[in-house]
Amino acid sequence: MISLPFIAVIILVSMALFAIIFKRNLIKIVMAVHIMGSGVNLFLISLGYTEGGIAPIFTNAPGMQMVLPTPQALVLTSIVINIAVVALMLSFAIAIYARYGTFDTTKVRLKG
Amino acid sequence: MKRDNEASGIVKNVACILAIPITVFGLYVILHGHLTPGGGFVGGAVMATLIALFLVSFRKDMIKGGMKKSFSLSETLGLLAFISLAFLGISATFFHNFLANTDLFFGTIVPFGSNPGYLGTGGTAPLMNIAIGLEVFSGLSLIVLLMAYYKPGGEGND
Amino acid sequence: MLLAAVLFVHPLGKPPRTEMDDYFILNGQAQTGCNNIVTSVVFDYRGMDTFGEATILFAAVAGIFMVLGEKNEKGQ
Amino acid sequence: MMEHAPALAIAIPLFAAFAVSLIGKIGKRIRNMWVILSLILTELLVIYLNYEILTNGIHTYALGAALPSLISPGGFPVRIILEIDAVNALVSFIVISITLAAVVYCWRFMQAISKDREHIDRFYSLLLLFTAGMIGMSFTGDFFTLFVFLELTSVSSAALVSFFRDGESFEAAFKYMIISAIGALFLLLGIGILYSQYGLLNMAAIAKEIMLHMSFLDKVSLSLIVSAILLKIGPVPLHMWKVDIYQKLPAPLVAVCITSSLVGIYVLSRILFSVFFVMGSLSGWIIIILGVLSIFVGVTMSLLQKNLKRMMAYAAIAEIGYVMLGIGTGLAAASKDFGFIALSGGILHTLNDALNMGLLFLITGAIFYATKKTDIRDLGGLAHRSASLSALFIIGMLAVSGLPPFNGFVSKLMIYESVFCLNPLLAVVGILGSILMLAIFAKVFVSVFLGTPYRRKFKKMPASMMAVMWIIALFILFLGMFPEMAINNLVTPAADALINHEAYMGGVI
Repeated sequence: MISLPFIAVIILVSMALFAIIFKRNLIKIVMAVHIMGSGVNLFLISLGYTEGGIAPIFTNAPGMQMVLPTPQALVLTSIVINIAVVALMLSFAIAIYARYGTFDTTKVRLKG
Repeated sequence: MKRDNEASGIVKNVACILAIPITVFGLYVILHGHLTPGGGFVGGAVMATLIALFLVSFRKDMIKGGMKKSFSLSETLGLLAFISLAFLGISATFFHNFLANTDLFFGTIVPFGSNPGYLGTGGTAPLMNIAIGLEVFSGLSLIVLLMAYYKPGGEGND
Repeated sequence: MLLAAVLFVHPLGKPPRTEMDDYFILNGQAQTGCNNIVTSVVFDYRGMDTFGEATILFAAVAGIFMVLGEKNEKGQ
Repeated sequence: MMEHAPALAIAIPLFAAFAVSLIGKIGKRIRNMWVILSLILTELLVIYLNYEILTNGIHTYALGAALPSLISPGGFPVRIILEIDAVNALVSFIVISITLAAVVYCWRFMQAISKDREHIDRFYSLLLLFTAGMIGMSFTGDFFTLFVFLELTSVSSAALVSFFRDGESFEAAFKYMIISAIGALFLLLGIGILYSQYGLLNMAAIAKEIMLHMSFLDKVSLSLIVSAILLKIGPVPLHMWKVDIYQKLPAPLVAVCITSSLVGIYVLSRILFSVFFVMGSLSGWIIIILGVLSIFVGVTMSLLQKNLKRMMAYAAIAEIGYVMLGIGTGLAAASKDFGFIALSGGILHTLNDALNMGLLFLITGAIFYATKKTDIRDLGGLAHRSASLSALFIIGMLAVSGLPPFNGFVSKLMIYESVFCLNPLLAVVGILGSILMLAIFAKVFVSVFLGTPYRRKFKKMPASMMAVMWIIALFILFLGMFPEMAINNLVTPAADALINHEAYMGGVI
């Protein structure tokens, strides 16, 4: 059975890439970056899953197989990095909106 | 008494009532970071929702500049606490967990395997959790505050 | 097209090489004293990542201050 | 105490960055002193590291282990390991010295820009975070920490771009942020694929695994990671955002931003040489083509520019093209001897290029400080007002276009020699590029410095800014006059540190 989460990852990341390239509204681009971030995080998490494992916490844990801890640590960090990036880009978008009064990238003079 | 975009009385009261469970839950998640799932980040984010809630309900009288000063101060304090914890471990290496398993402040020995989880076991981990929780809490609330009170200023000084 | 390769990574439940993670699970508790192995990895084994990430949050907040902060020219 | 040097070199700028906003409340002078003090301390640490590397080889440091050298308890590296050999010692030395020069330069430069104390507080803390990110990026031996520090550099540089708070700088910062965010996410995807294969995150340990058998998935993750880092360095097809960034950043910061591209090139060569052990194959040629493209486009585009900073930006892209050309040939022809010369030429050129472009951007900053204008048309005849500025510009101009008495010549010559053996056409493009570069700067020199004396407001340059520029100019002259000193005890060990793959892995396992 092709593992389902990986298909979800492909859909998420390709959708986000499409939105970043073709969409004109600034806010949509910021949302697309966020979606891509969560897609990549989903990929990282689904790497660490072992069949029927439980969370690697020993506080009165039943003695079963444990899921891998390292991807969870990586994802915890990369989620907060995504928050920081998206918050910064949103504030840029707000400032651009205040300056130009529009979110549309064509009117905002994005010089090459 | 009620201006147009002012939240109604009910929202304000509910916000006040909700404040207590949010902070208690946030603190719980931060303090028990090394026992139960969640840690500094999650707890800090939970408590930041409190600020967002207050922002929505008490819109106008939140504009005191002091709020931002105190938060930016607490943010740097949280980070300084975190880096000093890392520095303290310098005896061995930069990030060494010097408190673990040494029966000091947080260091009781942990028996292997599943155990009911004693609070004072994590070594530097609980202290780092608290520092990170403080930093994330004040950082996120600062972001929300800044975005809420942005008055587009004049032309930048080029 | 690169993304398609993600499919061939490995079947969901059976990661091929897990020595590092087994190391964490086996003596995570002994070395760091935390029951929650994920926290021990985040704070003790890979502390620099969390440290770097806390500074990223600090940098983002400082950046937003620069972008959205109001201009007080009195320079107190 | 000194064996903690690598970790301290990252921790001190970070610690200083957090404390800047507190100390700023006390007073401006103390805050500036604090920033400069912390950078000098880091510089000493990095110099000590360079010295130690030259004496006793690779220095590894496990973060958080009981003792610094306890690297792989279970037979494989578990913690984050900082691995420093000749190459990243040299790169971090360039980063720190250019940042120190920029900060000393900024002392007076900032007072002219904006009075808002808090705004400048944040400027300094972000600058310190930017430096710490770059040093961290060059020191780590671990993929995920590389991702974290890469992200830190892009977040702090995007925030710094929006220093001037006018519409265009937000735009440039927004574009820059999108590109670095996408690049970092691709890097994360590549790391995920590698982790799924080997369950390890440490570069050297993965290198050992890949040595045995290079599977299809490794090629996929290689392409993902290389494309992510190329996005960050910005050769020609991807260089749009760089030009806007250089135009919008305050002048001294552009010199620091150039070093961030150089660190990116170091990371690229580290991955290609030491981790994926890709010798003499397709990837070498990709870098060469990108390098040649960026030389050609960079030089031609900068001929057309009117704005002083945009012109310098295109020249900077051309310079980075040279470095990529050198390292690309080093990669493509690693087995043959001239591959080694090309590689050391490329590395020496990173040093020279950082100095030359740094000097030239500081000069544009000085012009901006004096006249508040960056457009060439309405500048003119500055030579009358400040002879030293024009003398500095001449030195910078000759050094960048690689004329004999200056350091540019040495590294470009090495690159030409070796590239010529590989494929004569490339060398021709290289030489053509540097001739055109001379033409650009001559045009700038005539229009900006000569001509009718400049009458409008011309604020006298403070001594500190001039002193910094003169120090860099002397350093360029020194490197030009006695290149062997720099070459045989800085560059050649760096080049062979990249080449011999086993030494890098030996450090860990």
